[in-house]
Amino acid sequence: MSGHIATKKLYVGVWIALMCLTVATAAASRIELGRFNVVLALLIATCKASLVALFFMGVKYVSDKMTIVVIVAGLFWLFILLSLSMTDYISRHWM
Amino acid sequence: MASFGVPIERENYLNKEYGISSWLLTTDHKRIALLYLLSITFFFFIGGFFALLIRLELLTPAGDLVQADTYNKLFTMHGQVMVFFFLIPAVPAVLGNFLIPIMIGAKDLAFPRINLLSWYLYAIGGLFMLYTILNGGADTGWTFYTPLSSQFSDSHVIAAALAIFIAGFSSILTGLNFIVTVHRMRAPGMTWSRLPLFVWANYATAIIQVLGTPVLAITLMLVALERIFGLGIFDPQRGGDPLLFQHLFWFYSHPAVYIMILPGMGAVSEIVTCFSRKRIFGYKFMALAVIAIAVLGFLVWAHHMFVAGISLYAAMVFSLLSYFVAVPSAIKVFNWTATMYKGSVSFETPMLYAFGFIGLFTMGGLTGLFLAALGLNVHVTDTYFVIAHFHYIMVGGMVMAYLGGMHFWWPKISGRMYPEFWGKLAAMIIFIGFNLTFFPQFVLGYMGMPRRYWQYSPEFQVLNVLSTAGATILAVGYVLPMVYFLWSMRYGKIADSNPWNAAGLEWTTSSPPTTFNFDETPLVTHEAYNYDELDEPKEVPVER
Amino acid sequence: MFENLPLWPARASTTAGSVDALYVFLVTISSIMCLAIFTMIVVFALRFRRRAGHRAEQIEGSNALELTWTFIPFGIFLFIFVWAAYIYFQERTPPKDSTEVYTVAKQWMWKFQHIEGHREINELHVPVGRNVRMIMTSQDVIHSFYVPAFRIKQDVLPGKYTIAWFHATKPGTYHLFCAEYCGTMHSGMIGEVVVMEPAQYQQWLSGGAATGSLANTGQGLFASLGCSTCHRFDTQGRGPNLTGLFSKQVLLEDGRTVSADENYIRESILSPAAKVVSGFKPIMPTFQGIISEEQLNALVAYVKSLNAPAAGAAGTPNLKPPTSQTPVTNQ
Amino acid sequence: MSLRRSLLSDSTTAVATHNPDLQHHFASMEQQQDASVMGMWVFLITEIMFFGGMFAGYMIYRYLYYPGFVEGSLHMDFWWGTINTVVLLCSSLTMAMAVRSAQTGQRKAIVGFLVVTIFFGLAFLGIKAVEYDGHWSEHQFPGHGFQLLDEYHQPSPYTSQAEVFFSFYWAMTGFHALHMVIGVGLVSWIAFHAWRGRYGPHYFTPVENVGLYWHFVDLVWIYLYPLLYLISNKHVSG
Repeated sequence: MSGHIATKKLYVGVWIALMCLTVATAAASRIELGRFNVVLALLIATCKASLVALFFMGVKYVSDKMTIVVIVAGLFWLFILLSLSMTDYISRHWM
Repeated sequence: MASFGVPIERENYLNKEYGISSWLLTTDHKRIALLYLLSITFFFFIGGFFALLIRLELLTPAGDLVQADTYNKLFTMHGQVMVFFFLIPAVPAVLGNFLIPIMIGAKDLAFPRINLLSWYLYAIGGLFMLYTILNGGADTGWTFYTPLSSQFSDSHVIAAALAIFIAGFSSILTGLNFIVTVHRMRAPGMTWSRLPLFVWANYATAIIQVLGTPVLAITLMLVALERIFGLGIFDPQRGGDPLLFQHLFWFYSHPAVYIMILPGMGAVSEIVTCFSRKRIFGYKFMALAVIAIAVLGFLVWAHHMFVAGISLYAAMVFSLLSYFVAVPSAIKVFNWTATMYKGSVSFETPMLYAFGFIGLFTMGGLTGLFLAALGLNVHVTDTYFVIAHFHYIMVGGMVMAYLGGMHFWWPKISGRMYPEFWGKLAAMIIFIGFNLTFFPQFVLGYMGMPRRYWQYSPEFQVLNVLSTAGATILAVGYVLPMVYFLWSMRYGKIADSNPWNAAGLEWTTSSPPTTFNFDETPLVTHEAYNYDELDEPKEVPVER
Repeated sequence: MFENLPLWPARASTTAGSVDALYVFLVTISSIMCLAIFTMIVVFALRFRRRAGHRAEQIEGSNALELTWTFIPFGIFLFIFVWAAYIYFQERTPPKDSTEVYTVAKQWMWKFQHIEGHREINELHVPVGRNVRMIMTSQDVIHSFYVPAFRIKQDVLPGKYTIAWFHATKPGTYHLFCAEYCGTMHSGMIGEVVVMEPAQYQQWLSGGAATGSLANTGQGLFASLGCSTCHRFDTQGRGPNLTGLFSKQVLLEDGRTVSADENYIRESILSPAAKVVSGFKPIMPTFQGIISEEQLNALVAYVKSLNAPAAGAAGTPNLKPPTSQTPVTNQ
Repeated sequence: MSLRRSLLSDSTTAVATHNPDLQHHFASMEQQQDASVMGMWVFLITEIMFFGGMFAGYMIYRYLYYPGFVEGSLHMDFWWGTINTVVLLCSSLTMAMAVRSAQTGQRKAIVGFLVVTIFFGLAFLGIKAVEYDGHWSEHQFPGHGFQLLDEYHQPSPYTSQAEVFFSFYWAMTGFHALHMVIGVGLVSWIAFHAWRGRYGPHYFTPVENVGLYWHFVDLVWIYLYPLLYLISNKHVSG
């Protein structure tokens, strides 16, 4: 990732996109969509997070795959923590 | 420390510099390993002392030796000290620190200063632990279950949690260092398929340390915040769920068992191959198995909670996954055994420990099947059956492997041989003492004696007396190595660079190694365990 | 046949037999595995010990062998899993026709409330040959209800009910332990389970100083706490009619459906806004800190008793929001 | 055995003597740079798991006590939260620009962008402090004095559940703010070194790593914002 130098234009473009998404998520929360509010909010948050990670943090330009593996591993473990602990709470009333 | 380096002609990491600051400010991974060795040995004997008091109290059914409160603090501190200040750092921070760079042909770990920092964090955590102990300790059990720990205990819970929190960051940084080192610092030709299994094992351990420890850290912080500010995340009075604490706690603390055992497995792989003069049987499966254990180990945590009130279906999922993780452990045992087949087996002290490890780990692992079995778990969980099971894994397995590794690499670390006779004797004593201490506890557990009982029903006494008798033998066994290791630093036979004629890069450099480990960066052209190209040892090194 | 060997506690419940069978099977399997591995180690170590002029034969490994000792143990493990899960399923699903004992654990004692109104401390009398369902909660920290002779154990949590059940098969007096570490006198939180022949049990029941059934006590509380002003037995109440509520599915205001079990009733008393029945307002005050765990148990027992044909004043359960409900503001 | 060793090519050792920033145990600048950045990423995944513990708890309780979480969220200040999101995103931009300036070797630009980043960071913390003060003075801090009033200034029926929400609010934003404080410190530290001319195309790993850390803290907030501030815009009870 050290090799690549992104253009200023790209950074500003990403920033504008992030601003738009912030407005979008704030606006979307004002509309009542029931349970889909949270889905939409998290979807937008994930878009924003991806933009920050890919461009600002330079994940898009990393030269070696190990960094990607590290990130994916981290997210996967987070997923394990969230999903497996949730299995307990969801299924407690299944009797 | 300065007297540690006895004059050996060649310059090495021990005699290069003298003085306190040359140790306390060192960034040499080998010196840091020795700092760890000193500190974990210190905590091992503190924890062992608590264990001895516990066993003495349990000699009679009545609570007579210490008060109930004292007893509770004893087992709490025994657990906390042993788990967080001995078992978790033992093999990685001492042997791993010392050996990993050498085994992969590097001059040092990737981040030497972070390595020193992690020892300091360990030391600061240790000081907090000592502070806790000297002020009367915590009485929550090492598991810190809420709401006992967050609201009802009036002991030093915050100090203990802080101690573990800080030591946890030491563990994270060690893991981080190992991961980057193994990825980035390997010598030319040291491909992944040529890595010694000890490195694989520590690499897998590092993954757990890095991914699991932060969850424990935040969980303990939340408990501390609940005590300090009255946050209500685990408080049932305010809608908090005490089971959430257990989920988060075991998310780390079950994999933590593998932090303890995996590096030990790595050490045993090195020892078994060396004293069988053979390559490891099924290298790929052995390497895959440690990674599989590290990953699967994260999927099974709720098997500590089968009677805690979790959902029936979640319990079934976790039980099934627990059986998955048993498979790679079984693979490892079979492969060690098969390694001896058609080998040329000799019986030096490290090998005796390796035998002990395989035997005791097998028993510990098999009794794990009992505990993972849902219907049976209900009866034996929270009884002495569990105590026996995890001591078979951690003490029978991990401590045996650690001692085996210490004997195996002692010539490399100190440049001296330990006395072989005393080594064998101590190994025997430990093996016998251990079994006498913990085997009766399996029976006790099935008979229904709950754990953490200060006083107990008289029908349990016979087995408790046996166990206490075993513990005294075990104590003798643990003191012996410390005495003769110290003795050997001055009087032991001087070791040459490869006293066992073992394979592995660490044996190609001098004993003890120089500060940068190798005179020139080695070029690796062999897989690990190329015993076919090595001579038999000229003579079995026998002391006296 | 091993009754006299002190290797396990008395076998006094229907569960005990099945748990012991699994245990014996596991001991056998493990012993065989251990023996096989230890024998191999000893044989290899001796047969291939170091001798002058002999060199080790280098062997790479064997995929066939590896797969064998991957899948054979795995098959055995799966078998154990299924067997054990089956037993666990039975341990966790109490039969419908059980007599019930409400249990409150606290540092460091066990308090039992029989449905018939009897109350005991650290001693539990139960009849032989009947299903007993323990509805347990804790006043402070986590405890665990453990009767080795029955091979059952269930953690007792503060803030909610957990359920355990057993079917005693042999009269006698058995240990009751707290198995979850609960503070200073954890080892003193022990008691006895007295299993009695039905006749003796009836005698014991009639001998005690019971002050009416638990549900009766609950009914008294229901009136004195003012519950009955809103929870009326018609459709005009400001709160739902509780007749026939227990074990039914309840539609909530936010669209979820929950099962009205003991924990639901408990939560609705302590934290009424958590699950508001569809068509009603969250106007009920909380009783958290106002009533004791024992009183709570009595209330739960009373609400459950409203299912019995005789107890309910209004005949059919009515959980649908009343059509002509008085509009009530949030205040 | 002697096959094991061979001389490394002289060029590697030559590099070692050339670059003063190369530490002794690395063979090349590139190896050092790769190791540092990888180390940073590994550190960041430990941070993911650190916050992950709280996110797991949050998710479970949100599932259990949805009405209480809605009620709690209504007591968040929507505008402060949104402004803080914008502030943090701006700081991420300036941080990224600072790293870029280091790569291209513009000393003044590095310092300038870092100073602006520090400014945004402090602005975020200031706004957070205003919010905390508001919650504190309205007794919206979990504990014995906890109080939650609805729009008619009556104790809300969801008080006890919303208290759990506030426990998470304080814990999650508190740890996030702590990370911000550390971040501001780190940025100040590299700004100082940048001002001394320490970084340039030859060596900018510290700038890059602090940048990664800063962006990560931003990432956490990107999720905290909708999860804490935007749960729902209307009372459950209508």
